[in-house]
Amino acid sequence: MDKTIATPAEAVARIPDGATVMIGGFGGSGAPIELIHALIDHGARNLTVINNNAGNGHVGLAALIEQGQVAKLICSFPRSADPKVFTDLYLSGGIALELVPQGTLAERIRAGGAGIPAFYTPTSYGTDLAEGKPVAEFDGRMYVQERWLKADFALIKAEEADPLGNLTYRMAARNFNPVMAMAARVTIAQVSRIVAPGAIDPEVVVTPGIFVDGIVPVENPQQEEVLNRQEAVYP
Amino acid sequence: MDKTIATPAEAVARIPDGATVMIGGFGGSGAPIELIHALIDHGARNLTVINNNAGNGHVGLAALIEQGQVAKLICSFPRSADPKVFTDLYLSGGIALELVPQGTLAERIRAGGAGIPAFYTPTSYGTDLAEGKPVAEFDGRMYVQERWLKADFALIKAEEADPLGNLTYRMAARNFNPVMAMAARVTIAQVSRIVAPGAIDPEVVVTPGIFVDGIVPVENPQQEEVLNRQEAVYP
Amino acid sequence: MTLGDIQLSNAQIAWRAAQDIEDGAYVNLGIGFPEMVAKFQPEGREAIFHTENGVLNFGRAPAAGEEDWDLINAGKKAITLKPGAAFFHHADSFAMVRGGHLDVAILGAYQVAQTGDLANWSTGKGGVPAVGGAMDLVHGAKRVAVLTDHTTKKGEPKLLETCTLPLTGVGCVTRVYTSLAVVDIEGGRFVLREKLPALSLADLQAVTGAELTTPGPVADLIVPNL
Amino acid sequence: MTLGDIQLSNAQIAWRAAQDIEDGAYVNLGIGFPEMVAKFQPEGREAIFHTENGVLNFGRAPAAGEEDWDLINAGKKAITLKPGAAFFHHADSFAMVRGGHLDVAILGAYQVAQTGDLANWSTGKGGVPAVGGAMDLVHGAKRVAVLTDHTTKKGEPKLLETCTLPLTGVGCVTRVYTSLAVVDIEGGRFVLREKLPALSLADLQAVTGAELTTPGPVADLIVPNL
Repeated sequence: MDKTIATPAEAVARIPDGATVMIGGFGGSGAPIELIHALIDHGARNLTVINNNAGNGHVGLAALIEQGQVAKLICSFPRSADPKVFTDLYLSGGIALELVPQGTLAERIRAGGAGIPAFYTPTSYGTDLAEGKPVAEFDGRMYVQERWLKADFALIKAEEADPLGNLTYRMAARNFNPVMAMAARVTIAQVSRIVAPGAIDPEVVVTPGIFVDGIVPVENPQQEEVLNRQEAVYP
Repeated sequence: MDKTIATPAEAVARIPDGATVMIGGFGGSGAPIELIHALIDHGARNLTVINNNAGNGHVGLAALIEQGQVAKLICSFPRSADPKVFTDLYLSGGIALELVPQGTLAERIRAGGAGIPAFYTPTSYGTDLAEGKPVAEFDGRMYVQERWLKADFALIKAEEADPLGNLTYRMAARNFNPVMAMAARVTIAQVSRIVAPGAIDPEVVVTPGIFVDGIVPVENPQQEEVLNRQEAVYP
Repeated sequence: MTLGDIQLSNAQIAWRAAQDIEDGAYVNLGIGFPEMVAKFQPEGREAIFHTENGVLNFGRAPAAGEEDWDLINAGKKAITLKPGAAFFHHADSFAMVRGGHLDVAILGAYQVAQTGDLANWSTGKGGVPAVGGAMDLVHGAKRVAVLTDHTTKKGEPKLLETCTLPLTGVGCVTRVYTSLAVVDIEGGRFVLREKLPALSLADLQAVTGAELTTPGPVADLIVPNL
Repeated sequence: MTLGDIQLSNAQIAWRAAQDIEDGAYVNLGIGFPEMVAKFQPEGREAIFHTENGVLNFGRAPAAGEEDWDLINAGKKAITLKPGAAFFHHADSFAMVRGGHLDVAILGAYQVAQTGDLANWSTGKGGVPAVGGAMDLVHGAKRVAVLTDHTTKKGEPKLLETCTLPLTGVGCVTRVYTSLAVVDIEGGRFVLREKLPALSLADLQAVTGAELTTPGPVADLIVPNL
């Protein structure tokens, strides 16, 4: 079994217009820049994107939004050092936003991956973000019912992979990547290194290969924060 | 910060009669034999125990049951090569049993640790084990509502710990131990080795120390399967 | 001719089921007789086996005396690892199951109904009930198959219009490999796909508790001597 | 005398909050001004800091030029690790938060009500809404404290009978550290614990939007020059 895909372009080629796409990362750490840029080149439009943020500067997710490819964003925090791309488009009505508390976002994604269609959380009870959602009392406390989130594709960034798709991550770049890997029909990971089966200790695998459909080698991946400090623009 | 406790006896000394105690392990792998035997010596009674099984032979959980210390067992599979202790007591009405599908058991424990009071699962829908539980339809499919499980104490087995309580496990002995660590008010781990802070790579920590209250060094831990092949009996 | 003379052994039923598992499939095999399926993977195909207690990509049993009892499967039998294995905790393991990440789950059965209902966890006779992961597995895999003798030891049918024993899951089974036939479940009916050549359709129907439909061709069920 | 002359700086408010954090406590500090609390841990006490994006036991910011941008906190600032750190994914991170495993969460505020309601995520004025982890944090920690100026820049009270801005959480705050006072929330009332010695109770009440009760002694709020 070898899940290797030669290039980011090939990896994203089957993402159709209208797809729901989870994109890993928190701020710049863990954002799969090369896969996002390949998706820009590929040109799929009318996407629903799930990410914690709304991009920063003019690379990565911000660039994807800037190209007009994203119809709706599901995220917790669409602010950043330079959120101009999203802000302008949102205020002009050019993009829809579903705002979700960060822990609820992570848990909804995990629920999607774990076959849990709904769960209850204390988060957002009594606030505007709970409007229209069922509530229930358990042990004298009120909770909000939240639904799972799934996607057609997940584009994630990992550090090391074996051909079976077992993954490790790098520091805080782990963030949403492992739960998104679970929640998409097709999960594609860009990885810094592909090693032989057995070269990753089974004890330290973070994402078992069963959650991963394709791995794309990207040897020296770009980092969003670094690109933005260089004022990079894509394309 | 040093969460080390010198002996198993000291670690279980504060478990009172009537406590709910999660005990890690699946069959013999991952069962914290020394902590269970210390609990037998300690003598707390009328316990509710949460474990996947009901013990095997006359050591570990089976011995705890044999001593009459367990009033109720919550588990998925109270059968084993030698389940005589539990079987006799159950058939004579000496112990209560709450039977839970294995994946639901794991998820209820994880929910207890994650602050999720209830969730929906397809598991057990339309079966006797769903009797009396709320059901709901999501996207045209029926699901059963399950509640979280929490405990006063979790007794778990890990491999390596640092003084902050960060843990790694050994092969399939991981099983229920990490989720139980999350779901108890007080989590005590017996560990084969305690190493200096920083000696466990932050990337390979399975249970972060925030979930662990005490670590007890047990250098060459007994293994339930091995004990049973030796026909060991405790005390 | 009695059924006992011609019906397949457990190993042969497992062999037949193994032929349908694609290369690279993620598979969970139920405790006991379904575990044999792993031995019969066709040359050139390699499935990846999952066990509920937190191991992916395990291999054969170790030689006697070389067991490490911290490395076991859900049946508490010692296993070994293949290169590219992974360990994970029980909640992650059942996220794989319940989340639909397995391609195939293969389970034993007391009874299967033409609606796809499965009964395989309780004989309903009292004693100590035990369910394990069966109720999770039937709602997890993309394809849930059953391996079973076609009838009970007393000759009573196990393929029925409605299960009479406590259910494991509702409408979950899609294919049944029996000691006499291969039967799909489609639209609430048993659809016969293969039967032992020595057996007429009428003979087979006589030991089946619900109608066997034949909307398509029925192939011969041919397995090697094992 | 105006409030501007005597009120505490952000650093001083953070210093005061830091004095209440026990040795070994697990603490989450909100983005921005609450992050300063970490700098003021009293000698001999060491808290363990959690950040939502999956790091436990991080330390100070690295020197300029030595940042690794894969190692950041929830405010997207570069951090370093202390010995005994751990990485984990976002769902595990918020299991820590929502599951009640944090001892203290310290957040900023637009408004706090005497009922413990907090408003800190939206000014309700349109623009781009953003919530982050605040709504999770207020329901997670055993103790939820707020750091804030006592009044807005325009001099309007931030401690109120009822919040007028969109809520972050209901009945969640238990202590408020302001630029003028330390106030607990108990039984739906503000209980004054400490105030700047230069300020009379009447002065303080005049800039507070709900009754400050004094069922116990009121200590002087004394902090170092920072």
